[in-house]
Amino acid sequence: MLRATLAAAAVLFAIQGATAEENIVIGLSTPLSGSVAALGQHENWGASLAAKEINEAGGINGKQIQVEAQDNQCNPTQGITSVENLLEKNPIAVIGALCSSVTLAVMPVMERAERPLMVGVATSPIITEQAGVGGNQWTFRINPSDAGLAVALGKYLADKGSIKTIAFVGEDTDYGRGGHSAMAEALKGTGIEIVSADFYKQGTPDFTTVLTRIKTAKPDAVALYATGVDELGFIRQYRGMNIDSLLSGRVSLDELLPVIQAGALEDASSVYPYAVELDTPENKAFVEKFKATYGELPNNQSFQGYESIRVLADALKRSKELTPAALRNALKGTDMTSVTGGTIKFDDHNQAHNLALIMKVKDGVIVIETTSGT
Amino acid sequence: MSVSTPFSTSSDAGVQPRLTWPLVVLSLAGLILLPSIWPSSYVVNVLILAFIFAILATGLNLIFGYTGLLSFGQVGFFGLGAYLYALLTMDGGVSPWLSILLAGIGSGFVALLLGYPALRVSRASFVIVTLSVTLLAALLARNWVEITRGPMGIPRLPAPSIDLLGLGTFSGHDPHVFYYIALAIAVASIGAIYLLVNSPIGRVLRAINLDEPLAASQGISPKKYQIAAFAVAGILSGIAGSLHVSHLGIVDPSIFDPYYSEMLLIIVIVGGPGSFWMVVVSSLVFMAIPELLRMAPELRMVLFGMVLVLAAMLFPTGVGGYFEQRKLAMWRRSLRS
Amino acid sequence: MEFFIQLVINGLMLGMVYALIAIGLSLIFGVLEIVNFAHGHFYMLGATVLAALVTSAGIGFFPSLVIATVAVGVVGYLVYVVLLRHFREGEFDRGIILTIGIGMVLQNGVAYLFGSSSRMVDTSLSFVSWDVAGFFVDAQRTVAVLVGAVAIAALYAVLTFTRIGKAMRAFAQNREAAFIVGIRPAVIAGIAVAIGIALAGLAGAALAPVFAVHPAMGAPILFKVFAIIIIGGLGSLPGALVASLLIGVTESVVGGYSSVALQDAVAFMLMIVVLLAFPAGLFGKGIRV
Amino acid sequence: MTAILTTHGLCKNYRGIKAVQDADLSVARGGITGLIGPNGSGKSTTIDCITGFTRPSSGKVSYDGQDITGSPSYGLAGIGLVRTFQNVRVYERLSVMDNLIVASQSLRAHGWLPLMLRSTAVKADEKAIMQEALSFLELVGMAHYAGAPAGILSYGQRKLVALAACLITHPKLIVLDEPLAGVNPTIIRKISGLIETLNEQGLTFLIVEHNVDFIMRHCDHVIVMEQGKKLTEGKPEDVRRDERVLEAYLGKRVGLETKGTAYA
Repeated sequence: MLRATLAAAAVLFAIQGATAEENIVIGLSTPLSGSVAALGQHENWGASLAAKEINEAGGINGKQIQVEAQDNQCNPTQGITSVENLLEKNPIAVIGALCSSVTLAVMPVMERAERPLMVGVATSPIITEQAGVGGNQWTFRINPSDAGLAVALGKYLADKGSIKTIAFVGEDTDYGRGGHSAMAEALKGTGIEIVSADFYKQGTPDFTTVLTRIKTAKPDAVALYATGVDELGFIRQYRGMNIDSLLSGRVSLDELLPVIQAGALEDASSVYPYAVELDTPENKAFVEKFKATYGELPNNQSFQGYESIRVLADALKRSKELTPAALRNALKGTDMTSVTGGTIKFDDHNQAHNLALIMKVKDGVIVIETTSGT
Repeated sequence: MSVSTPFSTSSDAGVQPRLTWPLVVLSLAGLILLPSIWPSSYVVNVLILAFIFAILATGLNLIFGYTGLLSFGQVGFFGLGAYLYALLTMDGGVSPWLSILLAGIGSGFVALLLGYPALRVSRASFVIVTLSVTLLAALLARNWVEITRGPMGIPRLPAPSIDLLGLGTFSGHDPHVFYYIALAIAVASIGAIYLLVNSPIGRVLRAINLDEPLAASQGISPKKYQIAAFAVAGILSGIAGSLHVSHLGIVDPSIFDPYYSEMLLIIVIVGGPGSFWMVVVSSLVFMAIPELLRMAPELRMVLFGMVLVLAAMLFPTGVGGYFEQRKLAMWRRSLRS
Repeated sequence: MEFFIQLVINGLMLGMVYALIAIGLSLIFGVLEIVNFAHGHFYMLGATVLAALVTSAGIGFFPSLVIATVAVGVVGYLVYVVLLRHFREGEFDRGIILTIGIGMVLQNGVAYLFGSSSRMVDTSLSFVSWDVAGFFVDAQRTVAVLVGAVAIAALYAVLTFTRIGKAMRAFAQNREAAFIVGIRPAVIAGIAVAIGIALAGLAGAALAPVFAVHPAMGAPILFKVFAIIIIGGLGSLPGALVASLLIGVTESVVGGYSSVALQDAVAFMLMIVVLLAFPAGLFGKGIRV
Repeated sequence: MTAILTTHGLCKNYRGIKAVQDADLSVARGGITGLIGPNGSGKSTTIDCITGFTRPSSGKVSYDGQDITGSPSYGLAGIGLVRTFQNVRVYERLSVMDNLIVASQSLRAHGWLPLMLRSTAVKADEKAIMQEALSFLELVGMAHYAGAPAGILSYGQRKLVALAACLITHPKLIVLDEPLAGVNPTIIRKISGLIETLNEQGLTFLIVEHNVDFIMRHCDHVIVMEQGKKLTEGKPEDVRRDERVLEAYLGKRVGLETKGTAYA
C-alpha cells in the first residue's frame, strides 16, 4: 500500500519536474479551502492575472512566469506541507501565506530552502520583526503592517475632532487582536480613548449582545476589524439596530456596496491598503481586467497577489541571473511605483511602505479621503 | 482434548494475518532507509506528519476501537499537548525532550480529570462532552491571551535535537533529523499501545466494549478502565501534539482545526476500529492522499464525507474488520463440517 | 436595569432560534437514538436554499420560507429512507459517523457548488426595527421568532393530538409500543426525522435575512445546540425548549456584562455543571409534551 | 443451614411504580433456592438489586455477613457473588477461552506494567488460568470450542459458556436468571445436571426460572413473588400445593393477556 502510494507520488513529481524546466515557477501558498478560502482565491486570481499580463508582454527575458498555487487552509500544518510541496517544483520564490500564523511557520522553511518569500496579506508585526536585519533574510513584505495603517487612521480620526471615544470590535484572530494593539498604540496622545474592546469568535452569527452594549454606551465611533462573513453579519445587525456611533476601523467597504448604496453606511470610514476606487491609471486598468476575467471586483487580497507578482517580476528583470539568491539581491534594490501610486522600497526589515488609504462613504458612494505613507 | 490446543489468547494475533511481524519489521527497515533513498524534504515532511497522525490515530483507536468510546477530545488533547510544549520550552525553559514527555503526561492528566464527568451519563453525552472540551480548549487558546498569546500563536519554538557523542549535535529543525525523532517517538508510543492492547488489560478493554454489564458482573469496574484508557489516549495525543508543533515551530489556535478531527475519524474508521496495524497503515495512507489529491479541496472533503457514509453503511468495522469477518466465516464453515 | 431587560429580550429571541434547532435534534435522538451531527448543516441548507430563492429566483420571503422548509424536510426524509433506516437499535457510533459524513458532504458540496463566500438576503424588513416601550426590537428577528413559535406550537399539537404524534411519543418510550398504534416503526421514524430536519431547515431559512449565509455556518450553532440538549436532557422536547431559552438569556447577559469571548463558552461550561449536578439533564429522557 | 444472602424490606420504585415492595428473602448456604412468580412480579428487579445492577430504593441486602446494599455490581464478583443474565451474555467477538480468561479474577491482581510487559509471574498466572479455564470448559462440554469466537455459538452453548465463566471466578453464590429459557432439552438436561453436581461440591444457587419441572426437581427451597411482594415460600412440594400460588399464576396470566399489550 505504502509502496504504491510512493510510486504514485514519484510519477506525480516526475510530471511536475518536466514542466518546471521551461518556465519561471512562482509558488503561492494561500487558503483555497476552509473559512477564508474566498480571500485566498482572490490572492490567487490577482497573482494569475499579473502573471498573464507579464507573459503576454513577453515574459522575463523570454521566459514565462508560471504561478503554482497550493492550498494551506490557513493552518500552519498545511502551510508547511504546501510550501514543501511547492519547493519540489523548484520555484524561484513563493508568495504567501495570507494568514500570519502560517506565514510565521513557513518563514524558516523558506529560509532553509534559501528562496525568497513574498508576503502580501499577513499583517502580524512579528513577521517584519523577524525579517531582514539580524533575522530571516529571505522574507519580504509589501503590505503595510497593522501599525502603519492604524497610525494613518488614528491621525484621520483625531483630525476630525468630533471623535473622543471608540469602541473596538474585532475577531479573535491575529487580525483583530493585532489591530487592537496597533490602534491602542496609534491613538496614544491623540485625545481619543478606546472605551471597550470585544473579540468575537470567527463565524459568530449573532452580534446583538455587543451591539446592545455599544448602543447603551454610545461611543462616538466603533472601530471594526472583521473579515468576510462576520463583517457582513456585523454591519447588517449594526445597521438594523440603528446605532448612532460612526463606523470605522478596517472595513472592506468595497465588498459592502449594496449596503452602502442603500444608504445604510453613511459617513463610515475605513483604512485600507487598497481600494477599487483608487484613481490611478494602473488601478483602473487592473480593476477593468480583473472584473472582465473573474466577474468580481478585486479586493485587497487580489490586489496584493497582483502586486506580489509585479514586484517579483520587476526584480527578476533586474536580476543578474535567474536564481533565488540573485532574485533576493534584486528585491533588496526594489524601487518601483505601486498600482496605488505609492512607492515600493524595502527597508532594513524587508518591509515596504505602500500607501494607507482612508476611505469614506459619502452620499452612497465610497470616496478616498486621504492617502498617506505608512 | 489436550491443553496444547492452539486457541488464541491474544485477541489480535488470531485476527491478523500471520505475516504481521515480518511485515512490521520490513516496513520499519524501509522507513529507516527511506530518506537516504529518497531525500526529498517534501516526502520527509509528509511522512513526519503521517507518523504524528499514526500516534494520534492509535490513541483514538485505543479509546474508540478497543474501549468503544467515540471521543472527539483527541484533537483537544493534541492541542493541549502542543500548547504545553510551547509554554514549557518558551516560558519554562524546559528542554524540548522533557517538554514532549511532560506535555504527554499533562494531557493525560487533564483527560483523567475530565473522564469522570464525561462518562457519568451515557455514551451520547460522552461524545458531546469530549467535543465540547475541544471547542473550549480552542476558545481558551484564542482568548486567554496572557498565557497563550491568543491567535498570534507562539512562534520560534525549539525542536528537540539529537546529541551523538563524538559525532556532534543534530538539530531537529532539519527535517531529515526530525524524521528520525518522529519515527522513534512513534515507534515507542505505538509500540507501548501495542503491548497494552495485547495484554490482559487490552482483553478486558475489549470485553467492556463488547458487553459492559457482563464485565461488571465479573468484577470489572468499567468506568475505571474506560477513564484509564481515556487518559492513556490523552497522553498519546499530547505527545503527538507536542511533537507536531516542535516540527512546525509555531503553535496557534488552528491546532484545534475541526479538519484534524475529521481526518482522524476517517483514518480510524477506514482502518477499522480495534484493528491495530490497519489503523497505523491507514494513517500513512490518509496523510499521503491529500498530497496526491491536491485538486479541489472542497471536492476532496466531499469525497472524504462519502467515504465516511459508505464506511458507516457498508463496512462499519473497516479494513481490519474485514479480516475478522473472514475468520468468523472460516470458523462457521469448519464447525458445519 | 433597562440594559439588563434589553439583554434578556435579546436572549429570549436568540433562545427561540436555538430552540427550533434543538427540538428537531432532540426529536431525532428520541426516536432513533442517533445524535445527528449533520443537523447544523441542514440549518445551513435551509438558509442557502432560501438565499437562492429570494436573491436569484426573486421569490418572496414567505413563499421561499415554505419551499425551503419543505425542501430540507424532503432531503431529511430521503436521508432516512436511504441511510438511517438500515440502522439497528444501539448502533450509536455508526449513526454519528454516518451523520458526520453527511455533514461533510453537505458543507463542502455547497461550498464547491456555490462558493464559500457569504451571502446576504435582503427583505423589506431588513433594516426595520421597532421601539417598544424604550426597548429595541428588530423586525426581521421578530419574524423569525414568531415563525419559530408557530412551528413549535404546531409540533406540540401534532405530538399531542394526532395519531402519528402519539405514536412518536410512544415509540420514543418503547420501540415495540409503536406497533399498538398500528403504524409501522419505519414510517414513524421517517416522519420524525423529516420533521426534525425540516425544523432545522426552517430555522436556517427564517434566519437567513438576519445572519450571513455561508457553507460553514452550521457547525458553530450545532455544537452549541448539542450542549443545550444535554442540559435539557437528551430526547426531551420541553427540556430542549427551556434549555434553549436559558442558554440564550445567559449568553446574552454574560456577553453584555463581561466579554463576548466568554459568551461562547457559557453553554459548554453550563453543560459540564449540569452533568455533574443532574446527570440526566434537567428534564431526563422521553418525548413528553 | 445458615443464610448466605438475605434481604430485609427490599423496595424498588421506578417513577412511582413499585417494582419490589418490602421483600424479605433468604438464600440458604449450600442450597438451591428457586425464585418464581408470574411475569412482572419483580423477580428480575430483585436480583438486579441483589447483584448491584440497580440501587434499591430502601431496604438492606446482606451477603456472607457483609452489608452489600447499593454496592456496585463490579464489587461483588470479588467476594464470590456472580450472576448470569436472562438473555445470555457472552463476549461475542472474543474466543470462548478469552471469555473465561476475562472473567477470571487473578490476572487483575497484577499491576499494569507487569501485565503490559507480560512478566514471568503474569505468564505463569495466565498459563494456570488457561488450564483452569480448559477444565471448566471440559466440565460444561465446550472444550473443543475453546479457540472459537463466542459469537458463532448457539444460544444453549452460550449459556454453557456463561456458566463456565461464572465458575472461573470461584464463586460462593451464583444467581442464575432463567438458565433454561429458550434452550433445547439436551442442554436443559446438561445444565440441570451441572447445577446438581456443582451444588454437591458446595456451591449455592439462587435461580429464577419458569420451568416448574426443574424447580420442583432441583430446588430445596422456593420463594414465590407476586406484584413485587413475596407471596410465600417453602419446600417445592408445599409451594406447589399452595392455592395462592396457583391463583397468582392463573389470575396474573388472565390479567396479562389484557394488560400484556400495553407492555408487549
